[in-house]
Amino acid sequence: MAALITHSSILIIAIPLVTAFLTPLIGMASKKARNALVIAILTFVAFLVFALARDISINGIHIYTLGATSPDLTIPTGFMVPVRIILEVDGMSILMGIIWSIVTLAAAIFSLSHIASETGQNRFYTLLLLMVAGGFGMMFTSDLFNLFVFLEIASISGAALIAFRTKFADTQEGGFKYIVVSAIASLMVLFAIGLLYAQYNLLNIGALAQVIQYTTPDKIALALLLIAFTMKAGMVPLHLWFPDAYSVAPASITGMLVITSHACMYAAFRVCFTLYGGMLDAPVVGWILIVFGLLSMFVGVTMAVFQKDVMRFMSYHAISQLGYMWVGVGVGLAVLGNPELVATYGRDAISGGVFHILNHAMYKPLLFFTGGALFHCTGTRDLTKMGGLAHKMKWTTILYIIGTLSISGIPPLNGFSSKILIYESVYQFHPILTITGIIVSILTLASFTKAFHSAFMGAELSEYKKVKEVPRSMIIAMVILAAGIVFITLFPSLIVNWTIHPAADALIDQSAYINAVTGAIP
Amino acid sequence: MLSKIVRTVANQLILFILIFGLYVIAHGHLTPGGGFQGGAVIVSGVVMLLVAFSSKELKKSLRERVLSIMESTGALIFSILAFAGIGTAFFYNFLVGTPIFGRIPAPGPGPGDFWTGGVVPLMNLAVGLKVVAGLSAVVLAMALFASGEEIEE
Amino acid sequence: MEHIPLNFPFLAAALLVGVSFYIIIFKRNLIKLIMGIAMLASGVNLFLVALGYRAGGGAPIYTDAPEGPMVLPVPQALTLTSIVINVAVLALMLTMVIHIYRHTGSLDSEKSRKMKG
Amino acid sequence: MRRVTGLIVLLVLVASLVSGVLLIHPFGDPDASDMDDYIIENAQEETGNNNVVASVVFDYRALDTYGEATILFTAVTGVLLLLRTRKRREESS
Repeated sequence: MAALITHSSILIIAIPLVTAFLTPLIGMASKKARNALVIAILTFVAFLVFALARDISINGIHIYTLGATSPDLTIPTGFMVPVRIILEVDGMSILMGIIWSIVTLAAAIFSLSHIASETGQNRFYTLLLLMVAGGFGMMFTSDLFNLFVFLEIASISGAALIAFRTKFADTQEGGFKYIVVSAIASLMVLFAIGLLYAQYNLLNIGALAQVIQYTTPDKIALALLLIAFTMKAGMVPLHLWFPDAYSVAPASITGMLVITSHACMYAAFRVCFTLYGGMLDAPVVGWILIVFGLLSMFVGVTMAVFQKDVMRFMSYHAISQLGYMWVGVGVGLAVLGNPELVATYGRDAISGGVFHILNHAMYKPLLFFTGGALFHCTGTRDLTKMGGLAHKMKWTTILYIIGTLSISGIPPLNGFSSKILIYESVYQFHPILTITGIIVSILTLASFTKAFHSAFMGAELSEYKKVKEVPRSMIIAMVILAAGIVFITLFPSLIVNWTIHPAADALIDQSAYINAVTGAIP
Repeated sequence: MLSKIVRTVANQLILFILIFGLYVIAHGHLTPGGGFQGGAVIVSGVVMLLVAFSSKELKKSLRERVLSIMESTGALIFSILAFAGIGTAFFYNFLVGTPIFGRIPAPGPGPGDFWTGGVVPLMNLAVGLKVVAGLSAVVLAMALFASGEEIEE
Repeated sequence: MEHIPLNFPFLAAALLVGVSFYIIIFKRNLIKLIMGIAMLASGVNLFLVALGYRAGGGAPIYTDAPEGPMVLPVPQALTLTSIVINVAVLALMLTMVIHIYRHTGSLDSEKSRKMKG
Repeated sequence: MRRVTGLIVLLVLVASLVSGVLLIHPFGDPDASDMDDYIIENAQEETGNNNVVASVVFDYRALDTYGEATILFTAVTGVLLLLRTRKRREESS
């Protein structure tokens, strides 16, 4: 068990990869064995993630040096800087890991019946596992170039999965847009890596953070990294590809793509807080994040009102919800240089933003899954063509209501607890932020109620007489996420103390991250 | 399908391309090259065959199912080599100092010894297998799709 | 700033990146867009590999190496990785363009329904 | 309107990139090379490779290569997934 924990961070990445290589071979023999293997492996990975989370809460930052004579030998004996690739898992990384493990498990279970009638399932599950590995890699690595590699794995497999249903033209266009955006973003990241490498001859984030000078090339590298990651996360001026790509993917994949957006957001936070940290011109960058975050909130929700396609409608809401996190963490970043303000409200603002990531990662995939369930039963994504489905699809209706109440921040659901944390803390920074947040919340509730009305309420339509409740595996997948929502709703303080505060502190405390790399000479 | 002269020449040339590709893969730890580069060389030979013959002809000898299995095998060998070092650390070069590829060259410039490099030559081989199978499958699938042929799953 | 003449390779890489961004922003043909991305990748790769050059250095390979310094090995490894990644990305992009062409009969990003932006 | 915005974005981008590359070390004379010098000196002893680049690719930065091989696998799988011709059409749910 101890050995398992020591190697857990690399096993979490490598086991899905190896399974992905095996899946085509096993799928040729038996479909059932392949499905069982995928679910079993994802469950095992989720178990490893939770074991690692427990270990981190006891022993602090987990570190793993690949290929060294000992996993905790980050720097070669008698040398000053790290040479090998290092995985470093702190509070923030493991929070993202927990989210990713739960959502991918739910998505895989959802896929079992959602794509049961399609061809090419072997390759679908292969790509799904590759995407899982890519996501974990992005969250756990502490090497900039390695981050780029895993970003590419996640985006290429994501693009192929978006275009999975090749008989529709819009899936191909969505997938193409996604891969073009990913390619441009990752090449910008690579150029920034080149600029940093040229000056410091280092690639490790912790080691770079120790020596970074914030010269002009560093500023350009920061701008490139931030543009790339915010573009991939769907922040507003660069969001046009977002609904096109997310609305056409199979619903299970859309749920996972939301979390890859969060992973890019995490990478942006990592760059701002850990890589640049104290050297950063914090108020300027913080205000940039806040302004564009506010724009995202507002533009997302106003565009969503006009959408008839249920998945596009939810995608625009995802943009709007991502805005809350940018604002929350942006406020924390803006006051980073001032320890007093960080203590009074900066830490709370970051906690609120991070908590909102956790909540959004539970209810948004749930809502996308209900949208997928509607598509599965009716064969259309057009809300105006649906109606009266509440009679036939009781489970879906209940789960949709849970998701709606949560996304609109209705007390006492989990969306409320993170939003109130953001509202309270950003009010002390600038009241207008809180007011905008509340207005956006009200608009969200209004548009979701309207969508609910047109899809579920009203008289039964004659063309949906034969509609049945969705298959059991889809309901199980949705119930897993709904259970997450209920758990957070019931024990918000427990969650905040155990996962959110360590994550926020990991972002604020740059020196802990650096010391884990440089101070581990045995 | 091109003329008989082209087909005959392609048939003879493929052998040399294959040998050169294998040389680049096998000596990746001594000279410039390695799995990716050598694999790309061999795939260029496959593309030459594709131009000389039609994709329909080539499909008879290069089946996609086989290519798919080859690719997975290459990736799995790479994974096994990575996992084998986990007693120390993932990707630990556990073969250095053992009889298999374990010799350590004299420091500084030298003529080079084939039996050095630890897991690196084996990884080169695995990656070479993977690149050959993978890129051939892509090229073949695109050619088959363009000519309206069926592609097996 | 006295070393500007020596920085031509870096300048060339930056300009290559600039030209490819021009193509990506202004060209409407999807194939040209893909060519722009390929050029962007080449520009970034050129920049990376130029970073590692040391004046008078030879290849970092000890087999029958000539006397003298060696250039930095890490940028070469990064460039190798990046080249393979871009091959993969281009293959997938071209596949999607084949499908788009089959579905819409056009390669113009403005003509097909949703390709704006 | 779109052209003007695009032109402004392009000019800002190119200007910043050019100024960025002009301010780093002159070509052929890296400022810092600790990590690379360590690798050049120790590659033969630690990994037994005469080819230092191969030792970086497959030993010091092996996870990158693993990821790279995975990306190739991903792209091949993706291409074959998208180019599949539907042999059996099952329209039932």
